[in-house]
Amino acid sequence: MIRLEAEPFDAGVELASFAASAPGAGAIASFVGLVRCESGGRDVSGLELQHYPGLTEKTLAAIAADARARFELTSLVIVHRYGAMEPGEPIVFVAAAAAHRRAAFDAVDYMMDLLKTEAAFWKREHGPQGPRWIEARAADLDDRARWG
Amino acid sequence: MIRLEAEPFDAGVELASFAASAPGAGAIASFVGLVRCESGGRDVSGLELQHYPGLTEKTLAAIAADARARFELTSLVIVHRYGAMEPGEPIVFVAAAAAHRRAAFDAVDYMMDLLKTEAAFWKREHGPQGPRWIEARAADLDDRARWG
Amino acid sequence: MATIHFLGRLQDAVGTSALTVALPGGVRDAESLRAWLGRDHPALREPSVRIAVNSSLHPGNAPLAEGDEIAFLPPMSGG
Amino acid sequence: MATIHFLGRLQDAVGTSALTVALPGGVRDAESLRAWLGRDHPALREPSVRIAVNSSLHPGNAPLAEGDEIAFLPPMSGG
Repeated sequence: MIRLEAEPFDAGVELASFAASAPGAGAIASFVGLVRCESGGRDVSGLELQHYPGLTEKTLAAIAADARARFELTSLVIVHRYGAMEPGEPIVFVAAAAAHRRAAFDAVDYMMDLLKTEAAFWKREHGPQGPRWIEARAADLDDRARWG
Repeated sequence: MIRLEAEPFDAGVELASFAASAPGAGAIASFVGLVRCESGGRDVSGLELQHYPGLTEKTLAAIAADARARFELTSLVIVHRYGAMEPGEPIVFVAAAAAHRRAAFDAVDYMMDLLKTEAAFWKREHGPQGPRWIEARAADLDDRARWG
Repeated sequence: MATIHFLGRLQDAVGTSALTVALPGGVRDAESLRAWLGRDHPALREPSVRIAVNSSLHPGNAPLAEGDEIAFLPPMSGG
Repeated sequence: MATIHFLGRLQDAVGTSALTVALPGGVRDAESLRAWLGRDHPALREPSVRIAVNSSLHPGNAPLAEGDEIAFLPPMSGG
Protein backbone atom coordinates (compact mmCIF):
# COMPACT_ATOMS: atom_id res chain seq x y z
CA MET A 1 0.00 0.00 0.00
CA ILE A 2 1.34 3.39 -1.01
CA ARG A 3 0.05 6.81 0.00
CA LEU A 4 1.18 10.31 -0.83
CA GLU A 5 0.04 12.74 1.86
CA ALA A 6 -0.12 16.52 1.85
CA GLU A 7 -0.94 16.70 5.56
CA PRO A 8 0.96 15.46 8.62
CA PHE A 9 0.25 11.86 9.56
CA ASP A 10 0.62 9.96 12.81
CA ALA A 11 3.17 7.15 12.57
CA GLY A 12 1.52 5.30 15.46
CA VAL A 13 -1.81 5.25 13.68
CA GLU A 14 -0.07 4.05 10.52
CA LEU A 15 1.66 1.22 12.37
CA ALA A 16 -1.55 0.18 14.13
CA SER A 17 -3.49 0.08 10.89
CA PHE A 18 -0.68 -1.75 9.07
CA ALA A 19 -0.45 -4.34 11.85
CA ALA A 20 -4.22 -4.84 11.76
CA SER A 21 -3.99 -5.56 8.03
CA ALA A 22 -1.06 -7.99 8.34
CA PRO A 23 -2.58 -11.15 9.84
CA GLY A 24 -0.26 -14.12 10.14
CA ALA A 25 2.92 -12.06 10.21
CA GLY A 26 5.42 -12.82 12.94
CA ALA A 27 7.53 -9.71 12.35
CA ILE A 28 6.80 -6.10 11.48
CA ALA A 29 9.72 -3.74 10.95
CA SER A 30 9.05 -0.06 10.44
CA PHE A 31 10.79 3.25 9.99
CA VAL A 32 9.73 6.85 10.51
CA GLY A 33 11.76 9.70 9.01
CA LEU A 34 11.21 13.07 10.69
CA VAL A 35 12.14 16.65 9.95
CA ARG A 36 15.14 17.61 12.08
CA CYS A 37 15.72 21.11 13.40
CA GLU A 38 19.36 20.93 12.37
CA SER A 39 21.07 19.82 9.17
CA GLY A 40 24.77 19.92 8.40
CA GLY A 41 25.32 22.48 11.18
CA ARG A 42 22.52 24.80 10.01
CA ASP A 43 19.29 25.53 11.85
CA VAL A 44 16.25 24.30 9.98
CA SER A 45 12.89 25.99 10.44
CA GLY A 46 11.08 23.96 7.81
CA LEU A 47 11.44 21.40 5.06
CA GLU A 48 9.74 21.52 1.69
CA LEU A 49 9.34 18.36 -0.36
CA GLN A 50 8.56 19.01 -3.95
CA HIS A 51 7.07 16.13 -5.88
CA TYR A 52 6.08 15.63 -9.50
CA PRO A 53 2.55 14.20 -9.64
CA GLY A 54 2.38 11.21 -11.92
CA LEU A 55 6.06 10.39 -11.75
CA THR A 56 6.40 10.37 -7.95
CA GLU A 57 3.69 7.72 -7.61
CA LYS A 58 5.45 5.60 -10.23
CA THR A 59 8.79 5.76 -8.46
CA LEU A 60 7.18 4.79 -5.13
CA ALA A 61 5.34 1.89 -6.78
CA ALA A 62 8.59 0.70 -8.36
CA ILE A 63 10.36 0.75 -4.99
CA ALA A 64 7.54 -1.23 -3.35
CA ALA A 65 7.55 -3.75 -6.21
CA ASP A 66 11.33 -4.16 -5.95
CA ALA A 67 11.06 -4.84 -2.22
CA ARG A 68 8.25 -7.36 -2.73
CA ALA A 69 10.29 -9.20 -5.36
CA ARG A 70 13.48 -9.22 -3.32
CA PHE A 71 12.18 -10.18 0.14
CA GLU A 72 9.66 -12.70 1.41
CA LEU A 73 7.04 -10.31 2.75
CA THR A 74 3.40 -10.72 3.63
CA SER A 75 2.74 -7.00 3.14
CA LEU A 76 4.33 -3.56 3.08
CA VAL A 77 3.36 0.08 3.26
CA ILE A 78 4.93 3.39 2.23
CA VAL A 79 3.36 6.66 3.39
CA HIS A 80 5.20 9.74 2.11
CA ARG A 81 4.55 13.41 2.71
CA TYR A 82 5.00 16.21 0.22
CA GLY A 83 4.73 19.97 0.59
CA ALA A 84 5.80 22.09 3.55
CA MET A 85 6.73 20.48 6.87
CA GLU A 86 7.94 21.66 10.24
CA PRO A 87 10.65 20.16 12.46
CA GLY A 88 9.37 17.10 14.29
CA GLU A 89 6.82 16.21 11.62
CA PRO A 90 7.07 12.82 9.94
CA ILE A 91 8.22 12.78 6.32
CA VAL A 92 7.93 9.10 5.62
CA PHE A 93 6.62 5.91 7.20
CA VAL A 94 7.71 2.55 5.82
CA ALA A 95 6.78 -0.84 7.23
CA ALA A 96 7.17 -4.45 6.13
CA ALA A 97 5.56 -7.58 7.55
CA ALA A 98 7.00 -11.08 7.18
CA ALA A 99 7.03 -14.49 8.84
CA HIS A 100 10.51 -13.85 10.26
CA ARG A 101 12.30 -10.68 11.21
CA ARG A 102 15.26 -10.73 8.81
CA ALA A 103 13.10 -10.22 5.71
CA ALA A 104 11.12 -7.46 7.42
CA PHE A 105 14.25 -5.60 8.59
CA ASP A 106 15.99 -5.89 5.25
CA ALA A 107 12.95 -4.77 3.29
CA VAL A 108 12.54 -1.59 5.34
CA ASP A 109 16.26 -0.85 5.13
CA TYR A 110 16.17 -1.43 1.36
CA MET A 111 13.09 0.70 0.78
CA MET A 112 14.59 3.59 2.74
CA ASP A 113 17.82 3.41 0.72
CA LEU A 114 15.81 3.53 -2.49
CA LEU A 115 13.54 6.30 -1.26
CA LYS A 116 16.60 8.42 -0.45
CA THR A 117 17.99 8.08 -3.98
CA GLU A 118 15.22 7.03 -6.40
CA ALA A 119 11.91 8.46 -5.21
CA ALA A 120 10.85 11.55 -7.19
CA PHE A 121 11.09 14.18 -4.48
CA TRP A 122 13.25 17.26 -4.20
CA LYS A 123 14.00 18.77 -0.82
CA ARG A 124 14.49 22.37 0.16
CA GLU A 125 15.45 23.32 3.67
CA HIS A 126 14.39 26.66 5.09
CA GLY A 127 16.11 28.48 7.91
CA PRO A 128 17.73 31.71 9.05
CA GLN A 129 20.40 31.39 6.35
CA GLY A 130 17.77 31.20 3.60
CA PRO A 131 16.49 28.24 1.60
CA ARG A 132 18.73 25.61 0.06
CA TRP A 133 18.06 22.57 -2.07
CA ILE A 134 19.55 19.39 -0.66
CA GLU A 135 20.34 16.18 -2.48
CA ALA A 136 21.14 12.64 -1.36
CA ARG A 137 24.17 12.46 0.94
CA ALA A 138 27.22 10.43 -0.08
CA ALA A 139 26.24 7.99 2.71
CA ASP A 140 22.84 7.56 1.03
CA LEU A 141 24.46 6.69 -2.28
CA ASP A 142 26.82 4.25 -0.55
CA ASP A 143 23.87 2.65 1.24
CA ARG A 144 22.01 2.32 -2.06
CA ALA A 145 25.04 0.67 -3.67
CA ARG A 146 25.04 -2.13 -1.06
CA TRP A 147 22.04 -3.75 -2.72
CA GLY A 148 23.50 -3.98 -6.23
CA MET B 1 12.64 2.89 28.65
CA ILE B 2 11.85 -0.73 29.45
CA ARG B 3 8.51 -2.25 30.32
CA LEU B 4 7.44 -5.78 31.11
CA GLU B 5 3.75 -6.25 30.35
CA ALA B 6 1.37 -9.02 31.41
CA GLU B 7 -1.41 -7.73 29.15
CA PRO B 8 -1.54 -7.23 25.37
CA PHE B 9 -0.26 -3.86 24.20
CA ASP B 10 -0.89 -1.86 21.03
CA ALA B 11 2.28 -1.38 18.99
CA GLY B 12 0.82 1.73 17.33
CA VAL B 13 0.23 3.38 20.69
CA GLU B 14 3.76 2.44 21.74
CA LEU B 15 5.26 3.96 18.59
CA ALA B 16 3.20 7.14 18.94
CA SER B 17 4.23 7.61 22.55
CA PHE B 18 7.88 6.81 21.79
CA ALA B 19 7.91 9.30 18.90
CA ALA B 20 6.35 11.97 21.13
CA SER B 21 9.15 11.44 23.65
CA ALA B 22 11.94 11.56 21.04
CA PRO B 23 12.22 15.23 20.06
CA GLY B 24 15.04 16.13 17.71
CA ALA B 25 15.35 12.64 16.23
CA GLY B 26 15.43 12.35 12.45
CA ALA B 27 14.96 8.59 12.39
CA ILE B 28 12.92 6.09 14.37
CA ALA B 29 13.27 2.40 13.58
CA SER B 30 10.99 -0.08 15.28
CA PHE B 31 10.11 -3.74 15.39
CA VAL B 32 7.06 -5.67 16.52
CA GLY B 33 7.25 -9.42 17.11
CA LEU B 34 3.90 -11.19 17.02
CA VAL B 35 2.64 -14.65 17.90
CA ARG B 36 2.28 -16.68 14.71
CA CYS B 37 -0.37 -19.35 14.23
CA GLU B 38 2.24 -21.69 12.77
CA SER B 39 5.73 -22.68 13.89
CA GLY B 40 8.01 -25.21 12.26
CA GLY B 41 5.06 -26.78 10.45
CA ARG B 42 2.92 -27.12 13.61
CA ASP B 43 -0.29 -25.24 14.34
CA VAL B 44 0.04 -22.90 17.29
CA SER B 45 -2.98 -22.01 19.39
CA GLY B 46 -1.07 -20.00 21.97
CA LEU B 47 2.34 -18.97 23.21
CA GLU B 48 3.44 -18.83 26.81
CA LEU B 49 6.40 -16.72 27.83
CA GLN B 50 7.78 -17.59 31.20
CA HIS B 51 9.95 -14.99 32.85
CA TYR B 52 11.93 -14.87 36.06
CA PRO B 53 11.09 -11.68 37.94
CA GLY B 54 14.21 -9.86 39.02
CA LEU B 55 16.49 -11.47 36.47
CA THR B 56 14.37 -10.75 33.40
CA GLU B 57 14.40 -7.02 34.09
CA LYS B 58 18.17 -7.13 34.51
CA THR B 59 18.71 -8.88 31.19
CA LEU B 60 16.48 -6.36 29.40
CA ALA B 61 18.30 -3.46 31.05
CA ALA B 62 21.65 -4.94 30.00
CA ILE B 63 20.48 -5.25 26.38
CA ALA B 64 19.27 -1.63 26.35
CA ALA B 65 22.53 -0.43 27.90
CA ASP B 66 24.57 -2.39 25.32
CA ALA B 67 22.59 -0.80 22.49
CA ARG B 68 23.00 2.70 23.93
CA ALA B 69 26.75 2.19 24.26
CA ARG B 70 27.17 0.73 20.78
CA PHE B 71 25.01 3.09 18.71
CA GLU B 72 24.49 6.84 18.66
CA LEU B 73 20.87 6.97 19.81
CA THR B 74 18.75 9.74 21.23
CA SER B 75 16.43 7.21 22.93
CA LEU B 76 15.17 3.65 22.85
CA VAL B 77 12.34 1.55 24.18
CA ILE B 78 11.73 -2.14 24.83
CA VAL B 79 8.23 -3.37 25.71
CA HIS B 80 8.07 -7.11 26.34
CA ARG B 81 5.12 -9.32 27.18
CA TYR B 82 5.15 -12.30 29.48
CA GLY B 83 2.49 -14.87 30.28
CA ALA B 84 -0.05 -16.40 27.93
CA MET B 85 -0.59 -14.94 24.45
CA GLU B 86 -2.74 -15.76 21.46
CA PRO B 87 -1.78 -15.77 17.78
CA GLY B 88 -1.68 -12.23 16.40
CA GLU B 89 -0.82 -10.65 19.73
CA PRO B 90 2.40 -8.67 20.01
CA ILE B 91 5.19 -10.23 22.06
CA VAL B 92 7.72 -7.44 21.86
CA PHE B 93 8.04 -3.86 20.66
CA VAL B 94 11.48 -2.35 20.24
CA ALA B 95 12.24 1.13 18.89
CA ALA B 96 15.32 3.32 18.60
CA ALA B 97 15.56 7.01 17.73
CA ALA B 98 18.65 8.66 16.28
CA ALA B 99 19.75 11.62 14.17
CA HIS B 100 20.26 9.36 11.16
CA ARG B 101 18.66 6.11 10.14
CA ARG B 102 21.66 3.73 10.15
CA ALA B 103 22.13 3.92 13.92
CA ALA B 104 18.38 3.48 14.51
CA PHE B 105 18.14 0.45 12.19
CA ASP B 106 21.23 -1.22 13.58
CA ALA B 107 20.18 -0.67 17.19
CA VAL B 108 16.78 -2.31 16.66
CA ASP B 109 18.35 -5.20 14.75
CA TYR B 110 20.95 -5.62 17.53
CA MET B 111 18.41 -5.47 20.35
CA MET B 112 16.24 -8.09 18.66
CA ASP B 113 19.21 -10.42 18.20
CA LEU B 114 20.06 -10.06 21.88
CA LEU B 115 16.45 -10.45 23.01
CA LYS B 116 16.25 -13.72 21.07
CA THR B 117 19.29 -15.17 22.82
CA GLU B 118 19.99 -13.29 26.07
CA ALA B 119 16.70 -12.04 27.51
CA ALA B 120 15.48 -14.16 30.42
CA PHE B 121 12.35 -15.65 28.88
CA TRP B 122 11.41 -19.22 28.11
CA LYS B 123 8.83 -19.99 25.47
CA ARG B 124 6.28 -22.75 25.33
CA GLU B 125 4.06 -23.21 22.32
CA HIS B 126 0.62 -24.73 22.71
CA GLY B 127 -1.32 -26.47 19.97
CA PRO B 128 -3.16 -29.61 18.92
CA GLN B 129 0.03 -31.66 19.30
CA GLY B 130 0.47 -30.59 22.91
CA PRO B 131 2.83 -28.06 24.48
CA ARG B 132 6.51 -27.81 23.65
CA TRP B 133 9.33 -25.63 24.92
CA ILE B 134 11.17 -23.83 22.15
CA GLU B 135 14.63 -22.33 22.28
CA ALA B 136 16.52 -19.90 20.08
CA ARG B 137 16.78 -21.07 16.45
CA ALA B 138 20.19 -21.67 14.88
CA ALA B 139 19.49 -18.56 12.76
CA ASP B 140 19.05 -16.54 15.96
CA LEU B 141 22.41 -17.70 17.29
CA ASP B 142 24.05 -16.88 13.95
CA ASP B 143 22.44 -13.43 13.99
CA ARG B 144 23.68 -12.84 17.51
CA ALA B 145 27.20 -13.86 16.50
CA ARG B 146 27.34 -11.12 13.85
CA TRP B 147 27.81 -8.45 16.53
CA GLY B 148 30.82 -10.04 18.24
CA MET C 1 3.68 23.32 -28.13
CA ALA C 2 5.18 21.43 -25.20
CA THR C 3 5.10 22.00 -21.46
CA ILE C 4 8.45 21.82 -19.75
CA HIS C 5 8.77 21.50 -15.96
CA PHE C 6 11.89 22.22 -13.93
CA LEU C 7 12.07 20.42 -10.62
CA GLY C 8 14.06 21.14 -7.49
CA ARG C 9 17.09 23.40 -7.88
CA LEU C 10 16.55 23.57 -11.65
CA GLN C 11 13.62 25.89 -11.11
CA ASP C 12 16.06 28.33 -9.51
CA ALA C 13 18.62 27.77 -12.27
CA VAL C 14 16.09 28.37 -15.05
CA GLY C 15 14.12 31.00 -13.15
CA THR C 16 10.74 29.33 -13.52
CA SER C 17 9.11 26.03 -12.57
CA ALA C 18 7.44 25.55 -15.97
CA LEU C 19 7.46 26.85 -19.54
CA THR C 20 5.14 26.31 -22.46
CA VAL C 21 7.14 26.58 -25.67
CA ALA C 22 6.91 25.80 -29.35
CA LEU C 23 9.71 23.34 -30.03
CA PRO C 24 12.00 24.35 -32.93
CA GLY C 25 11.94 22.00 -35.91
CA GLY C 26 15.26 20.42 -34.99
CA VAL C 27 14.15 19.46 -31.47
CA ARG C 28 12.49 16.07 -31.84
CA ASP C 29 13.87 14.21 -28.84
CA ALA C 30 14.74 14.76 -25.20
CA GLU C 31 18.49 15.15 -25.72
CA SER C 32 18.15 17.75 -28.45
CA LEU C 33 15.75 19.66 -26.18
CA ARG C 34 18.40 19.49 -23.46
CA ALA C 35 21.04 20.85 -25.86
CA TRP C 36 18.74 23.64 -27.02
CA LEU C 37 17.66 24.81 -23.53
CA GLY C 38 21.13 24.06 -22.16
CA ARG C 39 22.67 26.92 -24.17
CA ASP C 40 20.94 29.43 -21.89
CA HIS C 41 20.74 27.19 -18.79
CA PRO C 42 23.90 25.13 -18.38
CA ALA C 43 22.52 23.36 -15.28
CA LEU C 44 20.25 21.37 -17.61
CA ARG C 45 23.32 19.86 -19.28
CA GLU C 46 24.60 18.19 -16.10
CA PRO C 47 24.74 14.41 -16.64
CA SER C 48 22.89 13.83 -13.36
CA VAL C 49 19.86 15.75 -14.70
CA ARG C 50 17.32 13.32 -16.13
CA ILE C 51 14.43 14.05 -18.46
CA ALA C 52 10.93 12.63 -17.97
CA VAL C 53 8.43 12.60 -20.83
CA ASN C 54 4.74 12.36 -19.95
CA SER C 55 5.62 11.47 -16.35
CA SER C 56 7.81 8.54 -17.33
CA LEU C 57 11.55 8.04 -17.24
CA HIS C 58 12.77 6.35 -20.41
CA PRO C 59 16.12 4.69 -20.77
CA GLY C 60 18.10 6.48 -23.47
CA ASN C 61 16.84 9.36 -25.55
CA ALA C 62 13.04 9.68 -25.72
CA PRO C 63 11.34 11.00 -28.88
CA LEU C 64 9.18 14.11 -28.36
CA ALA C 65 5.78 14.83 -29.89
CA GLU C 66 3.45 17.80 -29.97
CA GLY C 67 1.69 18.26 -26.64
CA ASP C 68 4.18 16.25 -24.58
CA GLU C 69 4.78 17.10 -20.94
CA ILE C 70 8.50 17.15 -20.32
CA ALA C 71 10.34 17.52 -17.00
CA PHE C 72 13.99 18.15 -16.15
CA LEU C 73 14.84 16.36 -12.93
CA PRO C 74 17.93 16.87 -10.77
CA PRO C 75 18.94 13.90 -8.57
CA MET C 76 15.98 12.72 -6.51
CA SER C 77 15.91 12.45 -2.75
CA GLY C 78 12.88 11.34 -0.81
CA GLY C 79 12.54 9.75 2.61
CA MET D 1 17.29 -23.56 53.51
CA ALA D 2 17.47 -22.40 49.91
CA THR D 3 14.80 -21.90 47.30
CA ILE D 4 15.59 -23.40 43.92
CA HIS D 5 13.64 -22.46 40.78
CA PHE D 6 13.57 -24.45 37.56
CA LEU D 7 12.77 -22.42 34.48
CA GLY D 8 11.43 -23.41 31.08
CA ARG D 9 11.84 -27.06 30.12
CA LEU D 10 13.74 -27.75 33.34
CA GLN D 11 10.51 -27.59 35.28
CA ASP D 12 9.29 -30.53 33.21
CA ALA D 13 12.61 -32.35 33.62
CA VAL D 14 12.63 -31.91 37.41
CA GLY D 15 8.87 -32.21 37.80
CA THR D 16 8.39 -28.96 39.68
CA SER D 17 9.00 -25.25 39.15
CA ALA D 18 10.50 -24.69 42.60
CA LEU D 19 11.87 -26.53 45.62
CA THR D 20 12.80 -25.41 49.08
CA VAL D 21 15.60 -27.60 50.42
CA ALA D 22 18.18 -27.77 53.14
CA LEU D 23 21.52 -27.78 51.33
CA PRO D 24 23.82 -30.63 52.41
CA GLY D 25 27.01 -29.54 54.12
CA GLY D 26 29.14 -30.17 51.05
CA VAL D 27 27.05 -27.95 48.81
CA ARG D 28 28.49 -24.46 49.24
CA ASP D 29 28.52 -23.19 45.68
CA ALA D 30 26.41 -23.28 42.51
CA GLU D 31 28.40 -26.01 40.77
CA SER D 32 28.30 -28.40 43.69
CA LEU D 33 24.54 -27.81 43.88
CA ARG D 34 24.35 -28.66 40.18
CA ALA D 35 26.31 -31.89 40.79
CA TRP D 36 24.13 -32.85 43.74
CA LEU D 37 20.77 -32.24 42.02
CA GLY D 38 22.15 -33.49 38.72
CA ARG D 39 22.41 -37.02 40.01
CA ASP D 40 18.62 -37.30 39.94
CA HIS D 41 18.01 -34.77 37.16
CA PRO D 42 20.64 -35.05 34.43
CA ALA D 43 19.12 -32.14 32.47
CA LEU D 44 20.59 -29.82 35.10
CA ARG D 45 24.08 -30.96 34.14
CA GLU D 46 23.84 -29.72 30.55
CA PRO D 47 26.55 -27.11 29.92
CA SER D 48 23.96 -24.73 28.40
CA VAL D 49 22.05 -24.64 31.72
CA ARG D 50 23.11 -21.60 33.74
CA ILE D 51 22.60 -20.93 37.42
CA ALA D 52 21.37 -17.61 38.82
CA VAL D 53 21.85 -16.73 42.47
CA ASN D 54 19.58 -14.09 43.97
CA SER D 55 18.39 -13.09 40.49
CA SER D 56 21.89 -12.46 39.18
CA LEU D 57 24.07 -14.36 36.76
CA HIS D 58 27.63 -14.60 38.00
CA PRO D 59 30.59 -15.49 35.84
CA GLY D 60 32.14 -18.70 37.13
CA ASN D 61 30.99 -20.57 40.18
CA ALA D 62 28.95 -18.53 42.68
CA PRO D 63 29.17 -19.23 46.42
CA LEU D 64 25.87 -20.10 48.11
CA ALA D 65 24.61 -18.94 51.49
CA GLU D 66 21.67 -19.76 53.70
CA GLY D 67 18.46 -18.23 52.31
CA ASP D 68 19.73 -17.76 48.76
CA GLU D 69 17.31 -17.90 45.86
CA ILE D 70 18.80 -20.08 43.17
CA ALA D 71 17.51 -20.70 39.64
CA PHE D 72 18.47 -23.21 36.96
CA LEU D 73 18.04 -21.61 33.55
CA PRO D 74 18.00 -23.37 30.19
CA PRO D 75 19.00 -21.23 27.17
CA MET D 76 16.97 -18.03 27.10
CA SER D 77 14.83 -16.87 24.24
CA GLY D 78 12.78 -13.72 24.29
CA GLY D 79 11.52 -11.50 21.50
